Amino acid sequence: MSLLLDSLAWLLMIFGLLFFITGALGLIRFPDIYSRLHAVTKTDTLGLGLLAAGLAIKSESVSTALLLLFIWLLVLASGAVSCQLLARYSLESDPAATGISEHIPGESDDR
Amino acid sequence: MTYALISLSIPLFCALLLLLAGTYVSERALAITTITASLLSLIIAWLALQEVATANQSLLLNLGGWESGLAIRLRLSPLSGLLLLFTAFMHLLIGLYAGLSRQGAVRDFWPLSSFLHGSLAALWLSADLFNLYITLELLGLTAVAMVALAGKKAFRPAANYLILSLAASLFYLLGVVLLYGRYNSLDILILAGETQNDVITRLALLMMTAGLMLKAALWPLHLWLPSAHTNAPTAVSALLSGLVVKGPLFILWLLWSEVAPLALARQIGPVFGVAGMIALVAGGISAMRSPYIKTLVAYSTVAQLGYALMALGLLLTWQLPQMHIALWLFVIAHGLAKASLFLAAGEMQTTLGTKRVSGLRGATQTVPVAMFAFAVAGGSLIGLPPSGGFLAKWVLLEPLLSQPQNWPWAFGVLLGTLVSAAYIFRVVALSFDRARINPPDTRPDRLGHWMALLPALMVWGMALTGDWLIRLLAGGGV
Amino acid sequence: MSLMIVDFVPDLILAFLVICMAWGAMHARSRHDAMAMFVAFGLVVALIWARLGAPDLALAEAAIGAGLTGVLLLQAARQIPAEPRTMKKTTVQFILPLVFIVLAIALFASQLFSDDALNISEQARIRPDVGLSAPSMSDRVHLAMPDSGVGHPVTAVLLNFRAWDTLLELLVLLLALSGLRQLYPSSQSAQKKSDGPLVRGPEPWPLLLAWSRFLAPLLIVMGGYLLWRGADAPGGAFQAGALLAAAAVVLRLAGLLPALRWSSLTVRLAINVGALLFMTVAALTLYFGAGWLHYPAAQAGILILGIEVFATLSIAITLTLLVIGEYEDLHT
Amino acid sequence: MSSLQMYMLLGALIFLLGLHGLLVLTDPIRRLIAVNLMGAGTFMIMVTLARRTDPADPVLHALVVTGLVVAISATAFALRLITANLITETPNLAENNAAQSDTTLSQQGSPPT
Amino acid sequence: MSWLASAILFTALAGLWRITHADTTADRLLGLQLLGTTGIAFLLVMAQWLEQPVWREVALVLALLAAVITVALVQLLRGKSL
Repeated sequence: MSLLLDSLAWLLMIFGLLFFITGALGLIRFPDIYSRLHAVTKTDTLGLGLLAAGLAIKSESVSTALLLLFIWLLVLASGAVSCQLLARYSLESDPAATGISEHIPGESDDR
Repeated sequence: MTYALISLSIPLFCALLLLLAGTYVSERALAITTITASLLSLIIAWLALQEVATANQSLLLNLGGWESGLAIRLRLSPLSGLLLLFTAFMHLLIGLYAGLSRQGAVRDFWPLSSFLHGSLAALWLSADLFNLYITLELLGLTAVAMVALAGKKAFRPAANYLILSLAASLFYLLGVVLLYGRYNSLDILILAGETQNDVITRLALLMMTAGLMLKAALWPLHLWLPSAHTNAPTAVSALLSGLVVKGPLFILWLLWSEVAPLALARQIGPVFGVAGMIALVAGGISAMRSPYIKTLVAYSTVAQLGYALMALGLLLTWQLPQMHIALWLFVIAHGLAKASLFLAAGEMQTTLGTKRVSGLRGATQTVPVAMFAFAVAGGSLIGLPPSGGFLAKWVLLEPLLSQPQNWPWAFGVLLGTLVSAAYIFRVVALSFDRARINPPDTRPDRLGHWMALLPALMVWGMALTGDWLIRLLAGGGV
Repeated sequence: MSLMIVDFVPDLILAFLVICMAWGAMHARSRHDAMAMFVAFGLVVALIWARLGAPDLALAEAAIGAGLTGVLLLQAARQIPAEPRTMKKTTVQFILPLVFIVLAIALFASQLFSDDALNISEQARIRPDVGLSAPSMSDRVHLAMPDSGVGHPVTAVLLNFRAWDTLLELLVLLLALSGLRQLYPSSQSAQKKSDGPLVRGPEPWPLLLAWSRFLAPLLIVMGGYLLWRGADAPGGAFQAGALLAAAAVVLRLAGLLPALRWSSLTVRLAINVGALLFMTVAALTLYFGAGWLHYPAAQAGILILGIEVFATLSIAITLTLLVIGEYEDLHT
Repeated sequence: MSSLQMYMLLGALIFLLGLHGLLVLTDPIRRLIAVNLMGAGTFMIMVTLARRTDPADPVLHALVVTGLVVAISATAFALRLITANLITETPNLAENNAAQSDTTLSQQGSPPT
Repeated sequence: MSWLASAILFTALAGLWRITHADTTADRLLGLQLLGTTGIAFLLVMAQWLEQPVWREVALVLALLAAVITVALVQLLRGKSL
């Protein structure tokens, strides 16, 4: 494997990891469910994509690369759909939340 | 061996076919099929027993034809042949009761009882620790499903029973795994030659023993039994008390008399013996104080299992073959007697419309047949001659009385007898109280009452075959 | 040396995660937290099986532990009432067993490390040459592989060397289902609407419908792939059955699959066929062949494949019913 | 400490944690989870033992697959049994199932009136 | 490669934290979702690290089942909280 390709792979994987860390931070720090949905379903999916791309380069095999691509697409679609579903579910089960930004769930936390 | 396999597969096939048939066949057809299957299985179990008795040694079969150490091995010993026969016989008796009596059975009783029959047969024949684990799970699940047959009131005890039963199986499984990790084998006969008295082995045996004692409701792990057995439908209670708790007891016996190193078995023996003695007294007292008929009978199971545990403990301590005979005679006599007690109790409850012991006033007049069954079966529990219970107790007491240093054990047995006599006579005395008769709610179901009497008569008839039973159990050893 | 330590870090994190989740799955504030924790626990356990080099188990755990158990718990979560204020055990009752646990672990650890009776001090020893001492069970498996009719040792153990276990295990599944049927007693059919809460909630959203239509075929294809490949590589009837069950669950939840009615002969046949076929093979080998479950060497591969295919079907339907079966399925 | 020893201890710890839960908890669902944890601990010990040889011991792997299926069937049955019992024991639950039982689920906003 | 696997697993701790500090069911599911994605990533890295392609298939199964859970959750719990 050429040095160039190898370093490209590592670069991709490190970027992927960074996105994972960002997603994790977002999941912890973001104030409400709707913004956390972004953190998990978008950032992590992107992170996984970058990681899979890096791994695909490293694996040096077309079939593996295709499998990785397929897994990523699946996670991408699943992430998008579950983001939608969860957001709707949250809205539906929370009739008070007409506007999203004013809502602070932390207040009802003390049970 | 072929006969044993056929005897095992008949109930399993029957259960599968009944499930498959589903709603297409009438309830009567379900009953007839199951009873026929039990009968067939009984006949073939008899042939298997003949086979092993003439061979005069245990027959082994490597399943799949693989070499020992790889294959699961099945073993047909005189004991497992006898238990196979006993299981089929009990299923036949209780199947007849459930089919003929008015408060009989719901549809799903039939496939479940066939499953129970099959899993017990698989258990008696297995000589592989992991295979025994699966049969234990099968047994536990069947038992819980059958308890749940009683409907909503039984859900809570059933759930409790299931959770404890699962936990107990896992204890057993962990022990099996540790033994496998130590000796690289699951086969009982191979392990028997290899086990050493080291820490891992002791830990494994301890865990398996804890699990099995919980499953067999041996004191002090018996607390789940009364509620589960009481809330089940009548026929199911009889099967549970008469057969299901004997499965784990069998594995416990296998474990300590074969797998465990001899020195360790000698050490643990007295512990079992003392636990059995406490069970006898404590269970008996709980039975005596119980206000409900079925609870009384359920606690008496706890007490009677004390005899078996005591016989097991003394068997391990002294390695006397007589104790082996006593142990299994107890199991068989108790199974028959307990089936009769539960059936009679269930019938009396329905006829008199009360669950309380005090409702049995004048039962000799209102429900004479069922009360007679209760008394006769109770007589065997107490050990009145010439019942099966007497036979077992006699075999147990003989070596105890012959040596003065063993008298404390004999005293325990006699104390147990006294307590059992107390709780049986408590019921019987009440039933003779003809001054204040509790009138029956419904017309007694004659056939049901007579069917309840059948196992009780059998246990008294057991004494006639006593000689043969003793020779059989003494013959092949394990 | 430092490399070794780095290799060890994932194990440590996994251990930490799994302990936290085990604790949370039992002692979380609300039942729902506990259930979510338990699903997470299953997921992490699947990763641990991967770390321990057990692909068959990782597949099974991913499908069963993390997937079907999750649906099962959700199904329960929607039905059960809020947890009543339970009697809190006193601190002593709580702590004493914990102390006992610590002691037990310490004892176990000291035994584990001092005389190493279980031979686990060094990682992954190459197995010794067969024949030097008494061969262990796994050596015997590897030696007998050529006669087993399949190429993957775990499948060979499950369906040939220890086929009797597997047969009994199919019966365990059936029994669990028979037990489940008792929970909706037929005498109470009049009250069924209020008694047996229904699986299907409101009309599913179009997005969910579309996504289910997409997901289910994928699950089925993957299940078929695992089944087909199980003879020679990790996979097999249970993993495949669990995936097919997941597909059926998804379709059923989306309302795309009709109720699996007990009254239908096809459903009952599908539930029974695995065990029934297995028993029949056993009986036939007893009657015509060399003995109970002794496959003729030439046909072993075909027989095992046949049993596996039908067992997969049975496992799939049984698991589906176990997870989402309700009155409509079990009693009509 | 090798990683195998660590996993061995981890398995034992999870088994004992499950046992502890079984002893101290009263809620049947949590008790069921506790039993499942005991199972997971046992399986972990099994898989660790399988790892002692280099091609991992297929027998233990097969036993764990069997154990997993037994565990899921028993768990499913037990969970349904517990649920059925809880529903039975809670009066009027069936009628206002939704309103009553979801207090812990939807504490997000102001309660619906 | 192992440090990459460790780092990915480390982010899974966030999922754990989220489940323990969840206010709603959706939050719990979100935590699970994160755990699922990290698990998939971990398995993919492991497949490359140990050169055992089978872990990619496990990752695929995990991805599929994570999607199943979402469907089940939404369909089972929807309508209930109203």
